Amino acid sequence: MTGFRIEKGGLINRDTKLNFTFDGKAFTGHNGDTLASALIANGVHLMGRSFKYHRPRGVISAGSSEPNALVELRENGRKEANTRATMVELYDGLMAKSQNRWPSLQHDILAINSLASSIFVAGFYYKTFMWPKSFWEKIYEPLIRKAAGLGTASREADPDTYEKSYAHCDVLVIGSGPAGLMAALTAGRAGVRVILADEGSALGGSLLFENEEIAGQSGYDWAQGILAELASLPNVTLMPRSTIFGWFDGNIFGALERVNDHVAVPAPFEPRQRYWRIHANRAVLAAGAEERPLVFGGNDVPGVMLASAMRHYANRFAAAAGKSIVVFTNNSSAARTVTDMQKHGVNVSAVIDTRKGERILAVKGGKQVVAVNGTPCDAVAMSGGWSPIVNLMCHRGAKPIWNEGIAGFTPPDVGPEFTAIGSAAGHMLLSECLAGGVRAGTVKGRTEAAPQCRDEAFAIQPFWWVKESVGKAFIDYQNDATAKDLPLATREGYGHVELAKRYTTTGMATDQGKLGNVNAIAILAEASGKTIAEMGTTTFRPFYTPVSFGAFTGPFTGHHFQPVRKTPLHDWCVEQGAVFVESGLWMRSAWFPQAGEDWLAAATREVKATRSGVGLCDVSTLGKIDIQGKDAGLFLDHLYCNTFSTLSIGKARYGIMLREDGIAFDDGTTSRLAEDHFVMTTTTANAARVMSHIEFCHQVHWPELDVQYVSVTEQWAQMAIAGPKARATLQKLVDNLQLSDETMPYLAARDVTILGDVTARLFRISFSGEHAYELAVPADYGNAVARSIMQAGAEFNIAPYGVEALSIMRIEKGHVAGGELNGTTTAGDLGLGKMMSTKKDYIGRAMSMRAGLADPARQCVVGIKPVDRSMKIRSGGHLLKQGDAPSLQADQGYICSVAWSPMLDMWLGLALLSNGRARIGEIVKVFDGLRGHHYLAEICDPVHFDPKNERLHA
Amino acid sequence: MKYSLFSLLRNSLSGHKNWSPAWRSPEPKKEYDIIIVGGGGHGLATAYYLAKIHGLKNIAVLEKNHIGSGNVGRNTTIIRSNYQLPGNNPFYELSMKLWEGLEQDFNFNAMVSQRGVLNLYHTDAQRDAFARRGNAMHLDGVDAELLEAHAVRDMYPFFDHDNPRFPIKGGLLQRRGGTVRHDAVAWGYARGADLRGVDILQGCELTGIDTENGKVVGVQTSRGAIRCKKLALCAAGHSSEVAAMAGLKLPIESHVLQAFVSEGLKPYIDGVVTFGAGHFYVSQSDKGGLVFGGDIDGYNSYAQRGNLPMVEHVIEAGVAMVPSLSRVRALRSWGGVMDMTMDGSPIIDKTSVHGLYLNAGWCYGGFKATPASGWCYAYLIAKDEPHTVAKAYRMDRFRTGHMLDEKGQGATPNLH
Amino acid sequence: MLRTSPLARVINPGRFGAGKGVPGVTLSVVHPITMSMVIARKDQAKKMERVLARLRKGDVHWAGPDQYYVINAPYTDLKQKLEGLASVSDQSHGRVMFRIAGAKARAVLAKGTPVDVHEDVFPIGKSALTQMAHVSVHLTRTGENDFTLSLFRGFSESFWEWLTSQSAEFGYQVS
Amino acid sequence: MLIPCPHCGTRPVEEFTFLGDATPTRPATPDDPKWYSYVYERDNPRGRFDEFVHHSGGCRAWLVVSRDTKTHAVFSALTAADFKRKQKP
Ligand SMILES: Cc1cc2nc3c(=O)[nH]c(=O)nc-3n(C[C@H](O)[C@H](O)[C@H](O)COP(=O)(O)OP(=O)(O)OC[C@H]3O[C@@H](n4cnc5c(N)ncnc54)[C@H](O)[C@@H]3O)c2cc1C
Ligand SMILES: NC(=O)c1ccc[n+]([C@@H]2O[C@H](COP(=O)([O-])OP(=O)(O)OC[C@H]3O[C@@H](n4cnc5c(N)ncnc54)[C@H](O)[C@@H]3O)[C@@H](O)[C@H]2O)c1
Ligand SMILES: Cc1cc2nc3c(=O)[nH]c(=O)nc-3n(C[C@H](O)[C@H](O)[C@H](O)COP(=O)(O)O)c2cc1C
Ligand SMILES: [Zn+2]
Repeated sequence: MTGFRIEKGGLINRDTKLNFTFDGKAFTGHNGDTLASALIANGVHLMGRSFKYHRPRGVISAGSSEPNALVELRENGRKEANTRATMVELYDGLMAKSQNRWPSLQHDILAINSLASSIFVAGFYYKTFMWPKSFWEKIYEPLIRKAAGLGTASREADPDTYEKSYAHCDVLVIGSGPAGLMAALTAGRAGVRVILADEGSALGGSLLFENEEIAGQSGYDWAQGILAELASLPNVTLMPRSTIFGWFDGNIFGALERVNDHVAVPAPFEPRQRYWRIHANRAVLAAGAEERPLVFGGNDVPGVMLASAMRHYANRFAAAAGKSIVVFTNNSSAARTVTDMQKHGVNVSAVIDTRKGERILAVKGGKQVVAVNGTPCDAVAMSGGWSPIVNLMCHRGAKPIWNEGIAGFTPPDVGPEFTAIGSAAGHMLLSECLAGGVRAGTVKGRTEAAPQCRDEAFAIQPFWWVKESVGKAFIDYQNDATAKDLPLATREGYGHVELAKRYTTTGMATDQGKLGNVNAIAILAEASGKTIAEMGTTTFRPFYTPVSFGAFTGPFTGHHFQPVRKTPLHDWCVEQGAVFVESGLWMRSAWFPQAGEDWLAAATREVKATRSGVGLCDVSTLGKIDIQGKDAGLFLDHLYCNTFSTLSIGKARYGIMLREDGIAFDDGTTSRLAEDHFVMTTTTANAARVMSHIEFCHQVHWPELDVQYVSVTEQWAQMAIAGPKARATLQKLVDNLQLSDETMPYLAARDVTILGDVTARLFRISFSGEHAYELAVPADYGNAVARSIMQAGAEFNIAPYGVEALSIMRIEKGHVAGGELNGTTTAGDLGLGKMMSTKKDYIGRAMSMRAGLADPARQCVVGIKPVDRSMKIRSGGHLLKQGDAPSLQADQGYICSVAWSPMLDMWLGLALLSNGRARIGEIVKVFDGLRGHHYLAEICDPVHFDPKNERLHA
Repeated sequence: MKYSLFSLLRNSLSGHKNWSPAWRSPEPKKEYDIIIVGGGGHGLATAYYLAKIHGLKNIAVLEKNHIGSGNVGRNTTIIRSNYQLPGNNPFYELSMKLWEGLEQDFNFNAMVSQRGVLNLYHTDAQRDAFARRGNAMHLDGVDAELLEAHAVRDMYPFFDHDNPRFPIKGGLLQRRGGTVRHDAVAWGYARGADLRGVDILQGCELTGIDTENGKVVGVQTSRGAIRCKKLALCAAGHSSEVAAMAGLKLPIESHVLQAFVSEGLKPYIDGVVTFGAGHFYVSQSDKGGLVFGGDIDGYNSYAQRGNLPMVEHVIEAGVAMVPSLSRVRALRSWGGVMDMTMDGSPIIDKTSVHGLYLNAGWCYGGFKATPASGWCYAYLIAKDEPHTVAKAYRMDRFRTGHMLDEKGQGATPNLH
Repeated sequence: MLRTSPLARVINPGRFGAGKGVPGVTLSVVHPITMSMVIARKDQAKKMERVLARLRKGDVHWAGPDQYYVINAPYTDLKQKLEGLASVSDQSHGRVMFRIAGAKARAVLAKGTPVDVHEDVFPIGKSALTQMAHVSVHLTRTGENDFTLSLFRGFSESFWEWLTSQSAEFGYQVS
Repeated sequence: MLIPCPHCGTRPVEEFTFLGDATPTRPATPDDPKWYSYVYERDNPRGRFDEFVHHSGGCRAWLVVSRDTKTHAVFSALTAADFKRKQKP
């Protein structure tokens, strides 16, 4: 043995030489190594520090349950905290750092915490740090917070990409050991769709490191044969490096595939990781069993590790944990470690077997084992028995069952769609594992014969804690929970397994107690005189192993977080220099600045241009719903609080919808194109909700009605053409129709052809208060038509206007919008009470009659303007009676919308004011504490501009 | 035994062998003056204040599992008093004041930590809504600040300010908001109540309510029948079930909300932050885990667990807010069952059954309310009249049309 | 007037993504399309279907209970043919149609839709309404490894970015 | 959670939107005393539950799904219309 690398054997490629660094120090390893195995081969055992006492720690396991050997991997945007060295496949140039230590792993100041450990017992912080009061915020807590956590996360964006995908199969096999392989093979040969997933870098499970004999070959060779056949079957998908992290309703499994974590940088176009949602008709848990540590003084000294891990490193990675070892066990399986290590030329200086009454009382050594019970050695292999990996089967609430025979919890029966086999089911004999695989893989009688194999009996005498041992005996390594903490918790009334977990933090570290929980449960049981079965486990939850946020996010990052929705006039808006604003998923043109203009200057110019000549606005985002059928009119009567069945063909009408609880829901104009054909418009914000509401009302309430509906929002590019010159501008586009108050009166709606061959819909409606039209053309023509309108309007200095100008004009006119239609106002509050029909049943009618909704003291919409007309006002200021002291009880309402009015040359707005309509003319105090701005304002009619609506018909 | 650094030192000398239980495990008595159903934060706080403030002694708290096994033991621990309705904010501000003196009051360190709660906004409409809310808080003398984008950037430069789908335009900040160690709240109140003679009966499930001519006389439990003069329901998430035992039907649906914790990290996000363009909010626990959550799964549920789509939905929003979270790992997810009411606000009221009281409907916001809820519920039970700051939490507000709908979503519980 | 596709500026033909050889998928935008949503009037579904059956096979795609997307049939003709039997709404401009074909088509689709598109369970001619990348999509299998996707016009550019990014690992041809 | 949509086949929960108890029926007249109960009161059972579910990410049909609120086990899914018909007798 040169150093700790065993001369021969193992699944590493000795022809490769990979350079890597740990805490800046350079090392080399081989293809096939993990970071942990490479460090061990280099004689490095000290890999980390514990959470509370900062104890020196080495690797305990060889898999995903590792609590100690956590490192900071990679750098900058790719830096990952708390990465298990045992799961990191070595690659050339790998850089890793140890965590939670300062200044260095060797010399860690906070190791002094150990000295105070007699005070830092479980739950100590609940009992102190309370005096003096101010010290908690100022001193104690900041200190605790600073000390908290293990690794440091990056604050730079992640340069790698992630993917999500769905998969469907008849049989999902979780784990590729002998049991899983046999299940996959049997189902695969039966021809059904099979997925075989394993978190390991290679498939084969324990056969990658255990010396087994199957079908007359070594377990490893047998596995390779099976894998070769599985790979050749088109109906079988092999998924190495893929952890099934959770079991969810509907037999859906979440999986994380580590596509490129084994290389420095993913290949171009390839994701770092892929998150799978696997829909399995049936799933098989072949996840194996987890070896348990024994609980004795110094069981955390670097060099002490699981017996199976020690032979795993030796057999698979040709890495010897030590030159002279001691084996400590309570069961038969550690015998494998003795034979295997001896075979590799490692000296086994002692086998200490609790079944013979033998104990480890003390481990000598700080950063590396030196001796055990006086016997010199440099490593200790421990085996406290085996815990079947039941986690996934308990993710939906079932509790595992204690099995005395193997001294472990075995999976609950959760029904035929998810069954366990192999040592995950508590089967310790290889033959049982293979037989179980055949059983689970059998589909409609199509089965296989299990191969012959060498069995090795398993025997255990549970042994939980060497009470007499010197020094700390750890249960939860990472969180530094010791055996003594558990009886303490019991004494203090936290003996329930869930309370003890929270009081001592046992099982709450990144390994979720995979190694320690069963030991903890046994010790708790003893402390409170219960059996282990009575004590039971804590709740198993996803994630089996932690999952990166990136994987769950997939490609939906940054600007792609949500889809972008563009209007058919987007290109035209861009040509006109629009500044866009998010409105739900839509991008809407907010204003069209000219050189040197800010948003207000631009919006002001747009309003003036529109009110004095003509303006053009993209209103395509308004929801448009085609409503057809014999009963369309009747149906609308149910939806709106006002009546539509009487609307004559070719006419539009403003409507308001309530929710069933009587509160206003949405508004818009709906037009009748034919006896059995209406087109409804909704607000941009509520378009989707209104559609669902319509579907509900028809399918659930009035299925007998003959009505059909479909969203045509995206079919039409819709433009508002507003202003005294709107008609003149439009006339130039409209073919063979003389636009006039006769042919196209206010609230008319009709089909027209424009520019020769485009059939369009023309509505004479107005949000701005001007003589205005809305023109709807098929979306593909939108940009071209908009351009033509701009030409037609050029002589009138037509201006494109955005939502800012739109909202200024609607506020000038006192039209309600989102700020007022806020889900708490009634039609009455909005000043639309008279629209509520008393002749028919409609959604919301009954509940709108409740006293609280009819109360005149309710806040209703009024206009508001500052007494000092030169003053700027803002939304969100609250209204108080003059002379009232500020208090919520005295609150009279608030300002919901404000605008700078270019026409009236001042700031004005709309407010919701208690009993408002009776208070026109009153001077109120506006309380805007947020901006430290309190002032007087006058309550006025909501219609600030053109109160007689003369411009509408101008 | 009083907790202090001194008692800690003394006990360390005797190897911590002499600590007495934080609370007793008594056998149920035949009869109590008051029985509180639910050993969660609210139930235990109610018992504590009944004993401490109103000097009542003969009280039991029934808990079907172990105390803290419900939502108090599984919530994301955020406390704030940033409500806007007159019926709400004074109540939550009372709660905040009680939090501020709680640890000394019940001699248990619950790690009340006022690191600030920041609600981000991304549109002018959201800003206006926050302005309305912030000013309502100011009217009530509560601290609130409306931050502009640059101020948010200064606080959290590593949030997505440069390539976001929905730009962060600013935020509403309440500096007195923060977090509290959830379990410790249950334990502290339990210990405080126990010290004052309250019997905490764990593993004791309410299975029936005994009434005689319209009046409560006792209860049936998994540990036998117990008589009582007053019965106070406080079974968050299961209120409909326990109320049904007295023939009551509530304006409540039970829904599941998931929460998550990441692997432990060195200090990363100091305060509490909520995203305004998706369902995500986050704070960092004293152990270093990022504790985060988002929206309810959306379907009625009594299972304390959720499903994958919401996990994705929440984490997508998280990475949209903080891109560098991409390589952080989610460690554990869990769920809690909550009463979702028809207006998103709670109920603290008498019922049509004489001697039967109801504390319910806390939705996903009742942890911050724990002290005030206990305080006001105790007041109602002791004096048979509502506490001034809890007057609006009447059950009949739906019938009369006086809903307390902060969000304006109406009678659809899963939208609140 | 000439119809312009919302993706006119976005689509540029060529071979993109990983590898050099045969692309895993070929992507294209079908434009202009003629498409109507056809919904049966109350109790007229049977009659409506009889009329639709007379249209060219492959032009009628299931789109919900008693609802179909009919392509390649002018709106006005269709409206006439189905007078009294169905409500017809023109969607020719409202929806954008993509075609995805090739050996890896299913692998790309699986990144978006929970629908199992395995050939055994999703035969040629079958349509499904589903969600992909946060967008509602109408999906039809039109050939051995050929599918069409149609969705609201406003999302088309955003969806195209997703579709191409998810195809990149297999290499893709835009035609 | 998987829901067997009568129109689309089995689809996962992410395609659906839930709207609570489907058993109360809407009163016919505005002055019916049952209105309050219809809009606000819920049985909220722990166990089998008939609820409105919208296939919002699919065929957009409103379904009534029968589901166990303790276990999330889904028993059946009918169209709202079919459910009403079965409910009538
Ligand atoms: C995931 C999640 C995150 C949350 N985050 C926050 C947050 O950040 N901030 C915030 O303010 N709020 C939050 N909440 C809400 C908050 O947790 C709850 O509103 C609050 O805890 C409810 O009051 P409680 O503590 O008394 O409830 P619980 O702790 O649930 O107490 C109710 C108790 O009643 C018991 N019980 C039920 N039925 C019976 C019976 N028949 N017999 C005996 N006992 C019974 C239960 O076992 C339970 O212990 C969150 C909730 C969840 C689920
Ligand atoms: N004699 C003894 O003392 C003893 C004790 C235990 C096991 N064994 C032997 O160990 C073998 C057990 O075989 P087996 O097939 O049951 O298990 P195995 O340990 O061989 O394989 C289990 C596999 O499942 C994988 N896995 C676990 N959880 C996973 C997850 N969530 N997602 C993806 N993959 C996951 C693991 O990486 C591992 O590769 C048998 O040979 C048995 O005899 C013997
Ligand atoms: C604020 C908070 C922080 C938590 N931190 C952790 C943690 O660091 N590690 C852990 O395993 N669980 C943590 N949990 C989750 C608990 O382990 C547990 O899942 C949760 O309290 C729900 O209980 P249950 O899973 O037993 O049902 C935390 C929970 C909360 C509320
Ligand atoms: Zn469907």
